[in-house]
Amino acid sequence: MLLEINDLHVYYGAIHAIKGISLEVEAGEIVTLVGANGAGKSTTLRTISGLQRAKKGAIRFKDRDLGNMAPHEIVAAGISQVPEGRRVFANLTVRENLEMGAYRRSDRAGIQKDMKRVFELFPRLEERQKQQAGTLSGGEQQMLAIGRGLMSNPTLMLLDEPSMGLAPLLVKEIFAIVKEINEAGTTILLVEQNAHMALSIASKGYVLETGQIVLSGKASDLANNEQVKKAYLGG
Amino acid sequence: AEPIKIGTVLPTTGPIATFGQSTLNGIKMAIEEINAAGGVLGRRIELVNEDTKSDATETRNAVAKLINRDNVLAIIGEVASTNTLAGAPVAQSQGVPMVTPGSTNEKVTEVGDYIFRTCFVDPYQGKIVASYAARSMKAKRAALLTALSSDYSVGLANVFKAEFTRLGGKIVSEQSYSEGDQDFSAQLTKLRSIKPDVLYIPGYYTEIALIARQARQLGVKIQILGSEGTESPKLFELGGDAVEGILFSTHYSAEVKNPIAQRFLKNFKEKYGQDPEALSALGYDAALVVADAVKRAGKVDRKALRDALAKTRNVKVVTGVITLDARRNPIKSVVILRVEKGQKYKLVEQINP
Amino acid sequence: MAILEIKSLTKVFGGLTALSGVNIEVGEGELIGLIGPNGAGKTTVFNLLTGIYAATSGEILLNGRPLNGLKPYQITRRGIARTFQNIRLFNELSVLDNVRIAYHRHVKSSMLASVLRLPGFSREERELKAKALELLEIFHLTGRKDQLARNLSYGEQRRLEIVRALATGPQLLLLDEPAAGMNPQETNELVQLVRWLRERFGLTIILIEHDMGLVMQLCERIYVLDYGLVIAEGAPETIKRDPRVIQAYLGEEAS
Amino acid sequence: MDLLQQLINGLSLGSIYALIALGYTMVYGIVRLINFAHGDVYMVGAYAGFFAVWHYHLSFFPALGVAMMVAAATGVLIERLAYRPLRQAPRIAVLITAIGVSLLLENLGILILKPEPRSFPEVFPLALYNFGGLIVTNRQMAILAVGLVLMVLLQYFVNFTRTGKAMRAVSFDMEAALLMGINVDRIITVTFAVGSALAAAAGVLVGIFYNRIDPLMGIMPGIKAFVAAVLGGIGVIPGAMLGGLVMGVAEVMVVALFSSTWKDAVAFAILIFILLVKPTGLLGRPGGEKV
Amino acid sequence: MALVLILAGVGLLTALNIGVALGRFDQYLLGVMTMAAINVILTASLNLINGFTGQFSIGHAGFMAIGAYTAAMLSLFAHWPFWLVLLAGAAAAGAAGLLIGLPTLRLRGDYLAIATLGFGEIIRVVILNIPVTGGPRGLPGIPNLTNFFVAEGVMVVTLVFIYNLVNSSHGRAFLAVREDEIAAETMGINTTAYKVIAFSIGAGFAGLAGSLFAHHLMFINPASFSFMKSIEILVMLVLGGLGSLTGSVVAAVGLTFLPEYLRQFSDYRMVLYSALLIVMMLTRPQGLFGKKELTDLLHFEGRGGLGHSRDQKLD
Ligand SMILES: Nc1ncnc2c1ncn2[C@@H]1O[C@H](COP(=O)(O)OP(=O)(O)OP(=O)(O)O)[C@@H](O)[C@H]1O
Ligand SMILES: Nc1ncnc2c1ncn2[C@@H]1O[C@H](COP(=O)(O)OP(=O)(O)OP(=O)(O)O)[C@@H](O)[C@H]1O
Ligand SMILES: [Mg+2]
Ligand SMILES: [Mg+2]
Repeated sequence: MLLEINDLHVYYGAIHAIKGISLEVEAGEIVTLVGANGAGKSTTLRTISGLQRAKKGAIRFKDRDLGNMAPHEIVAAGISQVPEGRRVFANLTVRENLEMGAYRRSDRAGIQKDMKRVFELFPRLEERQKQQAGTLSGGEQQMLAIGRGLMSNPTLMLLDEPSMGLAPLLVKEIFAIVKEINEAGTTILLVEQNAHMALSIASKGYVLETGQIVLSGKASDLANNEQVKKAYLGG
Repeated sequence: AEPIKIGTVLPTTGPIATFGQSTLNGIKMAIEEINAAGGVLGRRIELVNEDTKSDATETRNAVAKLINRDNVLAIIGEVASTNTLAGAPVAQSQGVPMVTPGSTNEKVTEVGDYIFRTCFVDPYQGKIVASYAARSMKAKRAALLTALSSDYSVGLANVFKAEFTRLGGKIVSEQSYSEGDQDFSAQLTKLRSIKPDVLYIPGYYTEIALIARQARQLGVKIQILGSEGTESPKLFELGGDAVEGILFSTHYSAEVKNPIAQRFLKNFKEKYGQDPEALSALGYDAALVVADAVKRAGKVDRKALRDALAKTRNVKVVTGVITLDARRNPIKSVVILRVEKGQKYKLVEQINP
Repeated sequence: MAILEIKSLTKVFGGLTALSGVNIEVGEGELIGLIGPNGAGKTTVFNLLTGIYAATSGEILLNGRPLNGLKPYQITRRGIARTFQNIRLFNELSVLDNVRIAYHRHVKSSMLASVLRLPGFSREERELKAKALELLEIFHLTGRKDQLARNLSYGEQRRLEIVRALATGPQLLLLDEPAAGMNPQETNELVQLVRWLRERFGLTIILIEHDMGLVMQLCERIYVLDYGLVIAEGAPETIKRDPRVIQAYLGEEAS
Repeated sequence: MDLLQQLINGLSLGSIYALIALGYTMVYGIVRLINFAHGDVYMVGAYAGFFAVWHYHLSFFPALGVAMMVAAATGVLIERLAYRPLRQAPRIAVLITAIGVSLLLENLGILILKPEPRSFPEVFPLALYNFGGLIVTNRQMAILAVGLVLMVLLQYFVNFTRTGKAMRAVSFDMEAALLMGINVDRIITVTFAVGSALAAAAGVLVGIFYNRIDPLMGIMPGIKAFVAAVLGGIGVIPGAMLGGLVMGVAEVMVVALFSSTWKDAVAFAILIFILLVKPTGLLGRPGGEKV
Repeated sequence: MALVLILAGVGLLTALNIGVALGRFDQYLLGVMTMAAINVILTASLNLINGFTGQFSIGHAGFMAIGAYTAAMLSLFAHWPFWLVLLAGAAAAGAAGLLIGLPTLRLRGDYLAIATLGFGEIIRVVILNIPVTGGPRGLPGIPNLTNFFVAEGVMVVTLVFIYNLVNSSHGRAFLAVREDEIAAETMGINTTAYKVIAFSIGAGFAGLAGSLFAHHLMFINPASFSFMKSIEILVMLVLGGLGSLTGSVVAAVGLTFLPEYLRQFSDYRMVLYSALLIVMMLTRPQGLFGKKELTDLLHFEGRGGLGHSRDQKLD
């Protein structure tokens, strides 16, 4: 098992945001988390990355306990996150943003190779290498955020709503790219509101409701589950 | 018997801490010597010092605290007139004698009959320097460089200006700087082409040393005149040989044969490892004047002490002989010294009241 | 009669022409969609409408009166309200206060009356609170009323923004990607809600959205922007099949 | 003639402000902290240099090195103890601890170093150059040159090195920087170390230049450096240099053309006027957030 | 519970005032208490600008100076009655606030801070240079008209004024400006007007405090209104909590008494003071009271109420 979460509890002050979540991600798969607003999806990802501390429960990655690791150590261990709302470094150029993605690496050749790969995935970014990231359009920023996440050459990539705010054409493109990245060997944990799309590329899915997992299973089963259809897929 | 408590309010922290501490050193030494000689009225004197941070409000609080909590007999302080003016009304209203060793603003003693001083008032010293410049040096054109935010500096400058013009001289330039400034090149460059006969800088060695040094660098050759704040062993350290030739007015000279001064200089150097500044001498004197008055009052009583202070006549102190006039200001002599090679001061003139 | 007329509106940022000669006309009570690729200039239209930016050239008329040169708060008082693409709530204030602030232009008590707590003041405060709570109830946010706005989840924040916009009492409501961050079910609810709002408050609505499902269901007429130009305008059915729109925006197998 | 000399005076004074402002703006730009204690670290640096020369008889460059190291250590210590615990706190809270640290250093200085000024030993002999009445000293030129060199080095460091880029990333979005695997604490430590070392360099040079150091010597320069940094544009390194020079020249020119009694008021009026015309400082990017 | 506590507070205050009236407090304590009340007014008025409206002003002492000098000169040279002098001091400072606020308030954040710092200094230099103010030598001999009761009374009026203002629709407009100016504009709030109003009212109360100060100390000089005084007020404000009047009161009183309390440590006094300042800020980064008021803490629903949530984000 690549990532294993066991009975996770997270609080914001007095708010009990995650109430005992357990989930598993196996190497090579795409796993998706779906759920309503405020269900705790982002919180789960933030806790995995070490940005939020769990009150209780364990997160194990490649059999290492992430509980006491600092965020930068977690990145070094092989987990990168593309956060909700892109969060690109607006004051850095596109290229510098990508370099920041590879901050923990020192293998120049490998970095060059991954940079090329990112540019192959997103030719638009190659054209805009020298542009300040803050002046990119929403879609371009999303591409940059994903590219930046890839630059750390992660074993596991956490994606928080990568399709938000993107034009339909781009949404399709992004999902295709997520799939491509996965096929090239990166395991993916995907949070999406666009549950249709997410479930169509994932192998496994978890449904979150107010901080708890209420359903889980094969993605295709979930997509056909009446309850899920009604609650999340719009009938 | 129980010691007699005397309070001091001095800026021992804050921007002019160095002046406050110099003054305190003088006062402390005087009290130690008095106590060693058996105290006054058979009792030791105990000093209670309160810091003012050189802040008016703090001075007021400190004075009130000394009076109401420590129950002091009298208060020595502050050095800056602006602080003394804030503290004095409290002492006056509660009937506690307050003697300032260094506040030169005339208004200070006008607060009331409990407020005394043992240093010059601005008009006195300023007039003497102006007339020295105009008469002895035959200066016609004078320039002023004052510390804009210092009441002491501006007070002296105003008097100098009035007297110098009265004597037929002309003020050709009025420049100023702010306390904390280190760079005076702009003002000096301006003076370079104005070419005054003398430049009067009432203030402290902390700036005058730098001004002299920068003037020399800029090739500005003007006779600098200063006030008692010029006097300090640090003057030579900071100013190097650029300070040679500066003339300044002060209270006493080592050359004048005054046994108290000689002893003071020697003991001070022994105790503190350096020559005293003018303020140390002034502090020392204030303490002597207060002790003398306590002795004459014959009892430990604020009113009696006030009356005795008012009758201070010919008390021999470091800076000469002090007699307090009806406005509770001292009548004493002024000396004019010149800074000489080899870190010495030479007596140029002594003006007796 | 047209409630809003936008006439050859142009906006240049430095060297970049974000909008060039855009014409849009909106009738009373219409529900208009504004779509187009990322960076096409949709949000810029809203920013010009609400006075956040000044137009480089062109004219905007609301009820036949020009809006040019008015400050944002003056435009709000004329009856335009909006939500922001990047949510802009009053983060450190409670949900309730966020809404109460939006009633600002309807407040009658003077500053002096407030300081002196004159009788009318308390009554008005009570009414204000009641109105705010009523709106929150409609959007299922009553339970959140004492939370700080920043502590709401993304979707809740979006809803609160709409509530706040409504509280200003607009004629014309501009929604910038209201469904971003909502799942399909929530989006469905939003569709119902927007329709209901229009009836209930008699609003005219323009919305920017990338969720084609929502746009097609909801909007009566759609403008498509691309590179600052209107490339198509019409009913959803026509837009869906417009080859230029498909090419620039929707992609091949548009549903 | 005099006016030209005044211009030189102004540039000389301005280069001192600039030198102090460089370190100031660097910390300011990355951590968004108005580091009130910067002026006092400058004082600590000056005293460290002083003792290195006076007590340990080091020559100029070794003494400068010692001063920079001592100040860097002081800066890092301050960051650890007083700023780091407030990483998540509102910016203004950190401003207040910075004021606290500033007061602490000043009062410790008065207590330990004694309040009286000291003169800095002559480690850097003075040479005067007279160009037909225009007087320039080697020390003035040294300070301007050091300022310019440091500006270029800093600019290079922040823009082109890995650590520098990480600094900019941290300054924009600390959490996103964490997600890149950047050890934010370390980057901030480095920022403070560099900024404080720069302060010390300024302290030693200014100490030599004016030959006077005292425990409160950092107050005015600290404020002036803050003003220069803001005037130039917050966090813009060449801006700090330019802001410092503009301030120096403005102050001196007020004296030259107007009156020294109004120097500070007019200088501030000029600064306010510049800000009104250019609200984000001389070289600051118009802080237009996209709505 | 709440009521009991408030009654206890009122009782304590009454006892205090009776004590003062009976002469149970010596001059020293009374003097410090009067200063504390003046500092409360200063802090609360800065709170309106910095805490509630979110502007960053660090030149508050300048307005205090305008009030102090206006009042002192009217007392000394025109012999106006005290209450009129107080009002004139406040009005002069308020007008100065308006004048300065209009051009500068379009600056933001630290840029605004520099401008206010600059104006504070300009005001000080002007006072230093015009003859009628006595320049650096100050104005001595101001009648001692401020006593503890007067200062306390004015303080209470100030607090009630600001509290009522902030707890109203207009007050929420100030808060909206603080939170997000663009959003506030979009809510129909004339943000420029509200900023200028806050600035002017804040300056006016600072002027009032200055007037009281002049008639308490009986002597004023420009050094009392330096940049460091502005910083002192800012420290009191932040330590109490930006946006909390309760905090302003507690911190202003506490920080007025602290240096006096520390006198017993003589030479270490200022070192301890600054160390304590750091420690307090580290323990309560959001200020002693955060944005809360006493009434919030007591779960006491006031009319209107500031409506702060009870839970703060902790990460
Ligand atoms: N910083 C915070 N402080 C307090 N509560 C928070 C904070 N962030 C999130 N919450 C609360 O935690 C819960 C989970 O939020 P989270 O952001 O994880 O939801 P989500 O599933 O990602 O929702 P969305 O789809 O809207 O992004 C919500 O109730 C939210 O209000
Ligand atoms: N304040 C600004 N300064 C400079 N350029 C801007 C500014 N605001 C918008 N732009 C540019 O104008 C263009 C249009 O932007 P706009 O935000 O209107 O796009 P949009 O259609 O809303 O896109 P999206 O769907 O991604 O939100 C973009 O290229 C954008 O970068
Ligand atoms: Mg989320
Ligand atoms: Mg947009």
